[in-house]
Amino acid sequence: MSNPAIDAAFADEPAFIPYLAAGDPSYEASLEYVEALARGGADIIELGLPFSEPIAEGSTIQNAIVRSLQGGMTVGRYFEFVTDLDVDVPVVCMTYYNLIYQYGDESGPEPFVRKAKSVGIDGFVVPDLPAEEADPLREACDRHGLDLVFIVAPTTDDERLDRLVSLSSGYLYIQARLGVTGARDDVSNETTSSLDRLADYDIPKAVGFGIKTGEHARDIIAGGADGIIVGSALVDIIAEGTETDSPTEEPAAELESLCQELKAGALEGAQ
Amino acid sequence: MSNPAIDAAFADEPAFIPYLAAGDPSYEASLEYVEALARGGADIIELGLPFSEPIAEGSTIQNAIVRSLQGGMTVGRYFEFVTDLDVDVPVVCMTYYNLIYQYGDESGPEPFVRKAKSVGIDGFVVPDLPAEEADPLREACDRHGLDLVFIVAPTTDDERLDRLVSLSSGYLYIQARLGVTGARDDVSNETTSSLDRLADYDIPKAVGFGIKTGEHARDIIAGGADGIIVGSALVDIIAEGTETDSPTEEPAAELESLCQELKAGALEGAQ
Amino acid sequence: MPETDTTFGDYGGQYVPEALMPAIEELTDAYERYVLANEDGFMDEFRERIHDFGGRPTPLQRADNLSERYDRDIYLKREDLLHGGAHKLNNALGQVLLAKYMGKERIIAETGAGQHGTATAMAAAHLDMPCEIYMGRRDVNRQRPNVFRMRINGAEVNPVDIGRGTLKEAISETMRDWATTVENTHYVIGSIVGPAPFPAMVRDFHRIISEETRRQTREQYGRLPDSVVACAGGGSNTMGIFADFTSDSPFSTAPDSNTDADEDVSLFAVEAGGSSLDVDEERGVAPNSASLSTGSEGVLHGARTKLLQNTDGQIMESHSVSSGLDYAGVGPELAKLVDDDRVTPVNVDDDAALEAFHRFSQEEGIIPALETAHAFAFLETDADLGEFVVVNVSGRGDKDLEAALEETAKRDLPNAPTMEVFDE
Amino acid sequence: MPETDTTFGDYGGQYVPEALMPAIEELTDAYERYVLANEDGFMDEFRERIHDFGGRPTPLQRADNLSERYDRDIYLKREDLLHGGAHKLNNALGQVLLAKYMGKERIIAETGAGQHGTATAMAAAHLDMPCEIYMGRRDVNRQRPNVFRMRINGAEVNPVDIGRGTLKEAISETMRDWATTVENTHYVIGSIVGPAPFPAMVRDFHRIISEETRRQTREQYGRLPDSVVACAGGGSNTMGIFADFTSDSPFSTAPDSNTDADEDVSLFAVEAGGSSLDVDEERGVAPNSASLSTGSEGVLHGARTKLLQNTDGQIMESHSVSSGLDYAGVGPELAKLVDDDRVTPVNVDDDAALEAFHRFSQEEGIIPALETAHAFAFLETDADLGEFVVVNVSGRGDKDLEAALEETAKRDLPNAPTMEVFDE
Ligand SMILES: Cc1ncc(COP(=O)(O)O)c(C=O)c1O
Ligand SMILES: Cc1ncc(COP(=O)(O)O)c(C=O)c1O
Repeated sequence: MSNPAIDAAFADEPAFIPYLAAGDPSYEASLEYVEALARGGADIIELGLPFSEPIAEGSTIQNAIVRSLQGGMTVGRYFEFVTDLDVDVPVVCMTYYNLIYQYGDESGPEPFVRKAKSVGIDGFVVPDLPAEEADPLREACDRHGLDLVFIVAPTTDDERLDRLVSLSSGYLYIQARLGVTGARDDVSNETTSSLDRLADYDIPKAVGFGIKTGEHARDIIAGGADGIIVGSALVDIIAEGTETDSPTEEPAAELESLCQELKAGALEGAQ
Repeated sequence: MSNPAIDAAFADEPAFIPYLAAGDPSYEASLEYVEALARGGADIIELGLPFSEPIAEGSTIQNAIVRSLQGGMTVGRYFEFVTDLDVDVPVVCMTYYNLIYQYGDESGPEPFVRKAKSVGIDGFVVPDLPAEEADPLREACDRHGLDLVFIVAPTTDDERLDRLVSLSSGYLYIQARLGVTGARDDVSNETTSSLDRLADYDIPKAVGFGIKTGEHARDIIAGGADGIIVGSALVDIIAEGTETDSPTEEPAAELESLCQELKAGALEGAQ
Repeated sequence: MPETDTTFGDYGGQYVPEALMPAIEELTDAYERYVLANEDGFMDEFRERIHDFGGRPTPLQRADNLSERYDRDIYLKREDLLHGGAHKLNNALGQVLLAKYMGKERIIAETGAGQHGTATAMAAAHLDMPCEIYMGRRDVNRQRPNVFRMRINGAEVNPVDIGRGTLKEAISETMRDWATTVENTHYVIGSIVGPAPFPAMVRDFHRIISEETRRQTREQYGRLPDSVVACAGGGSNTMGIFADFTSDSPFSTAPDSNTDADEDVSLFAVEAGGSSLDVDEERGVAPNSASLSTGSEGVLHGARTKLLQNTDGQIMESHSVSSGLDYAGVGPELAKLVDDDRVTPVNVDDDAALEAFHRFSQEEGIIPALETAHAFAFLETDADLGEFVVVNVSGRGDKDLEAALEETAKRDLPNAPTMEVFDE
Repeated sequence: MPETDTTFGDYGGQYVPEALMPAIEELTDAYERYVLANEDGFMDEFRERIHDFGGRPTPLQRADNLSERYDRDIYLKREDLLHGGAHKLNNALGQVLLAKYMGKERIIAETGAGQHGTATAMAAAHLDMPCEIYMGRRDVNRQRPNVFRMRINGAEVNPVDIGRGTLKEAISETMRDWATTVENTHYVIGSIVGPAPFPAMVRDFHRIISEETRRQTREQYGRLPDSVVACAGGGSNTMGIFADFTSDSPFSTAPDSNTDADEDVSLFAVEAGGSSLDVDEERGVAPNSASLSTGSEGVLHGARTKLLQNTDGQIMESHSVSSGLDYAGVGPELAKLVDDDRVTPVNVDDDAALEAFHRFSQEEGIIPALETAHAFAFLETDADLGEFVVVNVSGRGDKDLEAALEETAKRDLPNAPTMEVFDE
């Protein structure tokens, strides 16, 4: 049982999945930036809800999270943000488990998922929630028809892989290399071997961690992936914008054009 | 068996025994200062040979010792100093045992005592040499006819007293109070009780530690002492001279006049 | 094969990235084999090394002057005498040795005040393992002597420039390193926190404190104590001395507990009350570190536990005059024991801790760590501690001299020593 | 009644002002009764307190990495784990307790680097005695952390402004205080120096090191060591570990020494070679503290011993990178044992000591005092130490971090750690 909007994103061609932290560096600017992703060809948007202890993120996204929190982002504002967002692609909420767990009066993830559903969120990626701890959230997602995407790491063995595939809905997030998020200059060999291992599983596979250029995108899709996830390379544009005090339009335009490049690379890889 | 010059100093009237560190602050000035003591009425002069670790001295005399050592005083220079000294009273060398022990090629105090004798020294006071360790020096002094003066402290009990009296020659140095050398504003009660204890011993008793004025001198002699020893009050005059850069004559004159006052006090006490 | 406590009631668990899960499974397996089942004589070697290298057993000492002051028998469990100056070595040595048994080639750890970092650096040098320590930039500058010690023992020190530059950031950063290097690297966590099996494993390395305390109280006093008092940051010295007095300890059902029921031993966990128990939700700051007393359930650094958070679930900045207590979370097992009413959480504020620091130093001739001073401050309580009290002296205060004097100078403490000896 | 060793061959004696002699007689009497004859159970109480408060026995630990380096079994006697961080407490606690038995009401002591001062302050606080410590002005400023420790433990610290403001001046000044206050005050001297009965008494309080070492070497290695290595300033840690291996020890004729002759145990006293063994007679400066190796017989601070002096007999300024070895004299008993060829005096220079400081820290995870580092530097020797060597780890290096790094920065040592972590 998975979310049809997300299924659709993988239906015909490879899915391009950009990530940004909501509210980075401000609510208003961030709205424009996220909308630029859609214009640039996003098939799904992973929209980060910032948590104060982002243990899976490299410094680029950590800094984005700091900027967003300092800009006043809260869980309540995040839901408003999604409501205000004028895009036509499915939105996956990427956050850490404590924020999901704390929301609302009842204990457990149910209230958060209910609320997410009501503002139009289609699924979740929760980097600090391994299969072992996922049952309550998985159940809440099932109740509301949202996807829960699990991450497969280079260290994941076959036994765990089976379990992750069976728990995951929407797509699998293939972590391209060990470590934390962050843009790199090459594509890891581990990616290819991960994709090979997964070839027989019937679920879309999106590769993330370190993708930066159209060329990367092309190679990864050519290697068998169904989608690419790009975060830090995009966040870099926003970070630069804040440093040079650029007006919002400039980074937005750059974001859009990098998205186009990535998307084009992905399409090329699929040929 | 004691030195006749020292015996003579106690013969008729109370003995006035001033102390200075030889070479303080310079060889030349010190010669004049010591000669001023004689002019002021000294009956015996206790002439300090500076040692680098003067554990029995208070800060006044410690500083004198530092000045003297910095002025180039050595054991060899000290003996020259005594030779050069133009005074007509017996000289007692006051120093610490290591300097006596190290002198000359043979081990032990013999060479030092022999040399002291040859330059005209009449006796010794060695504050870090208790009865327990005194035999070698006592014997050398006996061989050369020099006095060895022991210090009696307020803490000395009757048994030790007997022993000190039997070892001492020339006179006994009665330490007026516990502690180290240094001028004080009053005369200690302990002095009187020490003198009482000693009344029956047939050896001259000179009181030292803290005497500063003619009045002190008078009271002490009146209390039964045969002599007074004054150091820090005189050294203070030299110290002041070095601080105010006075020409040598000024402290010399002051020394002479303080000696006169002390001597007069002593004589008064004896009446 | 004995099994790991992965949860303590609702607390605990393994909230970590998938990339780390295989390492955590491997660690769990190694913990069960080597620590719980003493495979290859691991625990024998650990005990021998913590004895010869660490200086165990540490004494249980009667504090004569404090006993008189409080009119009770106050005994001190002297973890301050352990090599490195705190209980921390029990855990650091245990984990580095385990890493060696597991064939790991590199050690990483986080540190706040530098005590866990120095203990880990010492253990790594002793066992000839390369070692890197993450430490917030602010802590690097505040805790120079401990940085010196780590460097002198041959460890790399990596300053963390993110955020406020303190312990919380250092832990997150060490997890990031681990996520990258997990195949050849072991992460030596510094307290009974983090994902399973860490809380149980760290407790088991510190359990020796309580094992000795049981034996020593019987030998020296003829019975178990009425109460045991320990400060609690993450809670490792705390669980270390409490472990064998709790009902799921192997010892509480052992023959030696027939004579006196372990439940009669009151257990007090003394947290840092900081400057106040009130929180500033707006700024995300709690001016204390009293997560057991005032925190709420949540997920931090891999485990579900009690923590200081705002209503959204964002972690708050904590505060304490003692950097070793300055942490927004606490060990999940302690959280459970508090819910079960087995452990009583109490707290004392910065002022009381500083006053106790001076009192204990002057009366007993032992300068305690500022963390430990919290435990002594609690002795001023009205609570009934019984006639026989054991206080865990978790560490010595040499690391805290400058900080303690600086904090003292800001206050008007009745028993503060003057420092005019430096004036001239 | 056993009698005091007042002399050791030609060395020793009581070269002090008459005012002090009665106190010295009283002390001698107390030493013979309480220490030698255990009157009123004094030694039992001492042993109990040095165990519970001090942390004895200290471990004998095999140094795995050094053993490999030197291809011998190197064992460490871990006095660094004693409360306060050095062997010093054995003596300080013994003397303060003795003062209490003697009915004294006040404790004074000198200190150089501050180790003896802190040990005395701790012992005095523990036994509830007022305490004043004399310390040269220069040392006060160089050794701030130890001044803090003394003040925090409630001791007064009296800076000595005379002369160069170091240990020599502090000892002289403490003797002056004692000469004034001798009736109610005990002077806790800091090494096996001074007038009798101090050298014998201080040795007897430290003798426990050698007693434990004999037992531990037999238990852990099956026999006595081939050599024992200790640094020597005044020589208290040195005689502490040598005592029961010398022929006038009660143990060298005890049944347990039948199996292996004590004379087969080589004893090495490692002095500070400073920057050079040459002296500058003119300026009265010896750039070392190697009084056993290069000194001559003389009288200093109450005893006849080997010392650094010029031909007149004026005491020279000594020098060492480690302030605890920086003293112009040495214990008279050691001087005698050197003349008897029972103890071999050796020395290592500042550079070698610093290199050993880093080597030992990196290889064994124990940061030694700079004094102790001299003993480790000597292990690089060509001399035949045999296959089983015990090194006395007289103290830990926490007190020396700043000094060691400062001195390291002046040199080009092959194994110095960098400190660029502070750079940004
Ligand atoms: C001496 C001491 N005590 C206590 C603590 C607090 O840690 P825990 O609560 O894990 O024992 C620390 C931490 O640095 C410490 O150094
Ligand atoms: C650690 C340590 N070792 C050795 C010494 C030297 O003293 P002794 O030669 O009396 O053992 C000192 C003196 O301060 C010291 O602190």
